[in-house]
Amino acid sequence: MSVELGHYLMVGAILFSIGLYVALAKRNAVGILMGIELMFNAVNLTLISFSRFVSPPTDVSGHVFVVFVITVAAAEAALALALAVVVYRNRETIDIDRINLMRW
Amino acid sequence: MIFLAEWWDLRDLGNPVGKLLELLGDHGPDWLPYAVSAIVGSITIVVFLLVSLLAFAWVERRLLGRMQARLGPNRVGPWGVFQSIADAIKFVTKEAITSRNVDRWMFWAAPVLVAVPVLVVFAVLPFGEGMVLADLNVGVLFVIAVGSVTAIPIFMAGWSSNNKFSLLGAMREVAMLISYELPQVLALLGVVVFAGTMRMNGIVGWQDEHNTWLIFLQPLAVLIYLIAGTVEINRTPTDIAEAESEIVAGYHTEYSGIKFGMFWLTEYFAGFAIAAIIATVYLGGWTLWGLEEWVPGWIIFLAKLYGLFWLFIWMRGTLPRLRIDQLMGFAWKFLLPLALINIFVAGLEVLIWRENDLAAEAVLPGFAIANLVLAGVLIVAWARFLGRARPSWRPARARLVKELGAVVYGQEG
Amino acid sequence: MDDVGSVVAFWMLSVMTLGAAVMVVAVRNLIYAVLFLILSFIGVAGLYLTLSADFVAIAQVLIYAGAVSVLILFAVLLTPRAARDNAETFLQVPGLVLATLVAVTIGAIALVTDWNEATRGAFPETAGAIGEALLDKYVLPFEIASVILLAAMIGAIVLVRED
Amino acid sequence: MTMKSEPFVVNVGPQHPSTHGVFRLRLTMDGEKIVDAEMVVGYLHRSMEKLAEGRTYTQNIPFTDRLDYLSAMSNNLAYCMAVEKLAGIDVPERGQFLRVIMAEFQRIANHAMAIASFAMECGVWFTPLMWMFREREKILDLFEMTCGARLTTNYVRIGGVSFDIPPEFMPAARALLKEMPERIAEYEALLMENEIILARSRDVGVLQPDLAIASSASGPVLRGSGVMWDIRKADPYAAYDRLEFDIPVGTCGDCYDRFLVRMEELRQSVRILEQALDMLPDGPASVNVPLALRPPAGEAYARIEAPKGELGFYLVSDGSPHPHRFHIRSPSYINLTPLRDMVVGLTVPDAVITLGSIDIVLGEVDR
Repeated sequence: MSVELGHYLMVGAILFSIGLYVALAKRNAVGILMGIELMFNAVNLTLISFSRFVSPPTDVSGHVFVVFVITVAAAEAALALALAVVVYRNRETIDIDRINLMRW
Repeated sequence: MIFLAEWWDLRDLGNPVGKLLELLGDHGPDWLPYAVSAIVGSITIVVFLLVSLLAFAWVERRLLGRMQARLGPNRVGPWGVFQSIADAIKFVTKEAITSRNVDRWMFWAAPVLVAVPVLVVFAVLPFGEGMVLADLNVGVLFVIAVGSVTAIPIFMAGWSSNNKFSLLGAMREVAMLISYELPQVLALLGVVVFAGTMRMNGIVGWQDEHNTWLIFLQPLAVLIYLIAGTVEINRTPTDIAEAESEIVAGYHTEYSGIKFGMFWLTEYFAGFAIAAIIATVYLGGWTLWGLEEWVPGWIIFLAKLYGLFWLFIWMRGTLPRLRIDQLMGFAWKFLLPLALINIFVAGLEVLIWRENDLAAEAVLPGFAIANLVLAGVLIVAWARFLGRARPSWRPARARLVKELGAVVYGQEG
Repeated sequence: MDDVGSVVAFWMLSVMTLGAAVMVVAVRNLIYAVLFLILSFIGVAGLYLTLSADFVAIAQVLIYAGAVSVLILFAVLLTPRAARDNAETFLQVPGLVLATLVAVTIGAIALVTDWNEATRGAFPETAGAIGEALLDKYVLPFEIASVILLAAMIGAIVLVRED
Repeated sequence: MTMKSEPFVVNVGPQHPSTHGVFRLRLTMDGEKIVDAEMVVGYLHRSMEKLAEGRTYTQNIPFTDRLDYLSAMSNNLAYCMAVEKLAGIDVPERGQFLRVIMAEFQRIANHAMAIASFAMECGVWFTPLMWMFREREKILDLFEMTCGARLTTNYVRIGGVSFDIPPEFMPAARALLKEMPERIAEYEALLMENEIILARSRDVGVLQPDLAIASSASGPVLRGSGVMWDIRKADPYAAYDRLEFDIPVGTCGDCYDRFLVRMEELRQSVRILEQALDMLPDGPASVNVPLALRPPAGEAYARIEAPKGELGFYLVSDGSPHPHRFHIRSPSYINLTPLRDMVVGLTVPDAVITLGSIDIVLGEVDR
């Protein structure tokens, strides 16, 4: 038995869909952010496995791309969590169900 | 090397293990040597840590006793050397209380998990030439990454205890770890810039090759790393996460028995880890300007490690504790700018060196002197800039008066 | 990749990653969810290692497990009166259906497509190569990323600052 | 954008490492800032004032040992002075000097403890405490060789002192005084220029002089705020009017100033002791006083500058062998009054330091 590209892609696909479900269905804003992070990870895993199995050996573009994704994800996480805290301060909740006003 | 490299030559402990692996590789399946080397290496590291712990739990108390004009433990065995064993027995036999409203799973998992990252750090540290469990080519980054994960078990301990003081302590610890990670990374980056590699053995080899230690080339970085490391291991000048005068015992307030013992032990292990990293990265690891040909490298390394740990004990015996906001401010306002300047200067120097193809013997002493001077000037100047100088109007001692009734208060006094 | 070690490592890490991700969905306590998320991140880092992407794996541990997760924990603790029960909204069923469809689609594409795999070994060392690529070929995105980080930092500070 | 955060209550004590006993400080916090502080005392209440009304004047002296158990000599002295004032007893000159000697040694011992525990609140890991205990031990040895007890001395008696000093007292005391300046210099080197202590205690827990006077604070807390006041000079008792010494005062009224004042008082105490040992006259150390002393009906208040501040005893006699009313004006308790104003706006670590710089002993607060 050996491990091939397909295995990694399947893991990535499942991880992505779990993240998608979390992002779509969770009520807590922080929970949604967690789903987005899971999706980022799935994408990164896919990129790295392509880089390992498909691209020519000297090319690290996949890795570089992942580094960029991680960077942007960190920035996004900081901003999103700051937003969550601000929303909480104004509304005393971060339940998506109850953040339904267009203005406050 | 004049090593005979016979399997019984203990100057390199890798020799007997190598012989064992050779035998296994000849006669067993091909994965067996990997598994055996991993297990043997891990057990060696854990045994080394436990022995060091037992020794230093006693040494620290004796040394602190000397610093504090008292004797220290002296009842169990000659000079009290078996005190740590008695303590260990006490930790194991005491009741490990679990309060009713704690979060059971996390409360039990935290003391176990907290030791893991610290143990893993030792996997990439070379105890001697070739005596390294996993010579990762991103060793420096690995050390930092693993160090940053320690925040999680500590948070788990504080949160699951269901105690205000525990939670406060845990939040302080996490905030501290995050803040001090930055100066720590930047301090180590200076080394990477000079050595051109993140492999621990490579850094040691670079220092050996150029007959210098990076402490001379990066004095400011050593200081920054030492301070950041002290914060990470949570010892006295920076032990605000368990400041007993404020928040009782911080994140391990609710722990007792062997569960508390795990936190206590991890603190020591983390101290050894920071000392070992400094010894490897800044003090030439297992090399000592040729002495390693005669003395086993691992003894040199351990001597440096224990010497640095002694420094932590000394600090503990001397310094008071900072307030949390002062400590955070120190990281962001003081260490971070200095670390940035340091890394800039290091980059500039390496650029000059490489671009002009200068001989190492010619430039490195110059760099060393320049960096030392720069470090001194920067520290003083930046402290002045931040206004840390004493207000000139304020007397350094209490004023002495003879008459009564009046009030001396305020600036002009 | 057919030596025993890689295969065992892959399966263990996959199960750990996906199991932890499922637990993120399943557990009722938000703090537990964050901790399982961290476990999942670490599993992904392990998978990177099996793909001989050591630099990225370490960066994953450093940034995701060490920094982003701590940010999430802080966010959870800074919103003390919000629900901590990790419950779902009314979109639970549609979300489940959509997620399943996406999984099936991507999985099918992944398996059906001929990816034109090159027969090649592992990278000898990625850190140096990534460094050179970042400062040479990808220097413009690198600079932009730094600007994004700066903007995010300033934005977060401005948002949360009390005045 | 407004910050909506709910205040929460942190209980420092009754069982807490930094409360010096059983004392409870209810801090209402808004985030890190203290918005209100409530002091809850009484966990150590022993009903001393009531108990004293059922005992004779002499029997009450051991009670005073248990007030501020770190400076028993001073407490004995203040109580005996009140009784002597009530009964009109004159103490011989040698007794007066012995009282001064013991009181000043007690001040050094108490301030050593106060400075050390203040440093402990700042987070020093026992080193100053152990160093200062070294000298405190020697002082307690002196007490032991004089009266047999180390902490609860019961030494000062109505009409004088219980025993004259033994012959080995003088050389030991002189040897101690000889090394004290060097030791004090050591403490100063360890603590006074320490950057962290400066950062922690300067401009923290500021007590304005007018508030200090209004809340009738006394001792180093008052002098730290820059008020020149010392009962040893203002209302000299025992032999203080014949001794020369200075009063240290602070400039800003913060924790660091109180620490500096105590540090300097160590030096001044050494100075007083050297003079007192030189001037110690011969003669009887005490006059005979009947055990069941019956002072004439009336009232008396006597006060001394105890190490912690003004310690006063107010006695009312109805002519019987028992005091009709026995009231203690204890410095620790009254110095606690401005604590709320000092800690509001600070953080918990600062509050702990402020409490440490006031130097309370709960035996005296609760009585």
